[in-house]
Amino acid sequence: MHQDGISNRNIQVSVEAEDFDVNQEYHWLRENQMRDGAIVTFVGLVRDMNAGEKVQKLCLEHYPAMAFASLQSIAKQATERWRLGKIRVIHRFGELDLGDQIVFVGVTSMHRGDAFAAAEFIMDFLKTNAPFWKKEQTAKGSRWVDAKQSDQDKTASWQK
Amino acid sequence: MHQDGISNRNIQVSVEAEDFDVNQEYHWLRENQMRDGAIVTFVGLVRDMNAGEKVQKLCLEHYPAMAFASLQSIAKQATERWRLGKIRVIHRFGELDLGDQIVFVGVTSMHRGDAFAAAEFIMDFLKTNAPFWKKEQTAKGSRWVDAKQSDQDKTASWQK
Amino acid sequence: MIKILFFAQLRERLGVAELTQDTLPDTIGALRNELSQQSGLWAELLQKERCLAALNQEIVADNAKLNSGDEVAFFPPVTGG
Amino acid sequence: MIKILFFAQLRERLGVAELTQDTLPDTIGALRNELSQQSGLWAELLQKERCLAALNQEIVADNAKLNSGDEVAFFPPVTGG
Repeated sequence: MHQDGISNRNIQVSVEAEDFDVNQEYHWLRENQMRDGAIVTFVGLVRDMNAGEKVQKLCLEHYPAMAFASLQSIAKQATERWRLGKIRVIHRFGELDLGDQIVFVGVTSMHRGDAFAAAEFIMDFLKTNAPFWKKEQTAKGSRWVDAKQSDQDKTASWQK
Repeated sequence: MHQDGISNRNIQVSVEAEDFDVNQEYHWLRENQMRDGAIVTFVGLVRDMNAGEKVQKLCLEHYPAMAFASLQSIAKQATERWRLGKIRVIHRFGELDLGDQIVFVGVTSMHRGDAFAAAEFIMDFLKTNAPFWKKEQTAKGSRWVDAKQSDQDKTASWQK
Repeated sequence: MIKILFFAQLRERLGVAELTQDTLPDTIGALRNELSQQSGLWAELLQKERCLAALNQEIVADNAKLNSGDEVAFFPPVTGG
Repeated sequence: MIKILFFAQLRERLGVAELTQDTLPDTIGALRNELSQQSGLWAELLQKERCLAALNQEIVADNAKLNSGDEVAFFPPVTGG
């Protein structure tokens, strides 16, 4: 476990309906720092197929008071495990179309292994702990997406 | 081992002196595909410190005929291990300043775990197999960067 | 007094997003049991196996103690990201 | 005839980037030994432990066979990325 002196200014979390601009986020991760040579980003998009059905639209419900705190807490946990520079997490809510951006995670570090691990850790915990729920619209009507056991397993694997 | 039908058009490799635009690369990864919900990117930058010395400039020598083939081969190996959509690899050569972008790896997949693993795999193999050599300029003069045992170990760990 | 929130399938199928109650069960588990007595539907949807609980915006186990003024939320396993 | 390329420290310290030779050693290892006989510096820099070899743009072991027209390259462990 690594206890890092990462300042709150360097952990930025947003929960918003608006779309985000990956370019702008990448520039924030890169600017005003010369120490971190590694930047890893993850973007999640609305896929056209899920559980064998063609998806037309997605509606993301969330628990506003908890969503922000939950993402912030996951980012902080990452800083306790790895030496990181900056962390950016964005999660959208509301109505989303096919191909739309849902989630952004960006991490900087001196070491690429730490940046990769931290970004994946944040995504894995977000998947099982952040209070968001997807409702898909398909030709057969709308349905709530089922949580996946594989996501639970991934989160559990970090706790070994 | 997964044998994927990824087309050559979906693996793009460049070895170039010019800087790259992360935004443009991200758009290429995202466009004309609705299947892959996960996009992972890695960017490597020139760091200000290495081996305890302040770096002023970097010169990247490469073996032109081999560099492209080597990156292409590493990308192909990734498609044999994971089901991927698109892969983009860019490596620069020549004179670079502090904070400049050196390398870009971008991968799309239906599954975030595959995208993370493939991007890290490509970086790890690039670090030990692609024919590039860094020469750093510091206040004490210029020096060739030493290869790291930790990089060898990372590549070896994928072969287990 | 405690505030109780419901999300996603729970909110839709129970037809309630939020309620407040004056009685104060000892724990999250006791509250879960109390609510489950309202009907078969409530009992089914609030089953521990398929319904997480958060206390003051943090996921907790059923033995978490309740205090007046707490915000409790019940929801299905999350599916964001 | 084979073409032999040198990169990075090897190129700088040997003072040669490229040479061609008409004789054709059996293997990369045999070529390495042959070149090492030129001087103590060559012997030192071409040591297998610190000098990789590529045959036609692919990293190979010392037992790789040479054919006329091949491009061989010697270089230190790579440090890109």
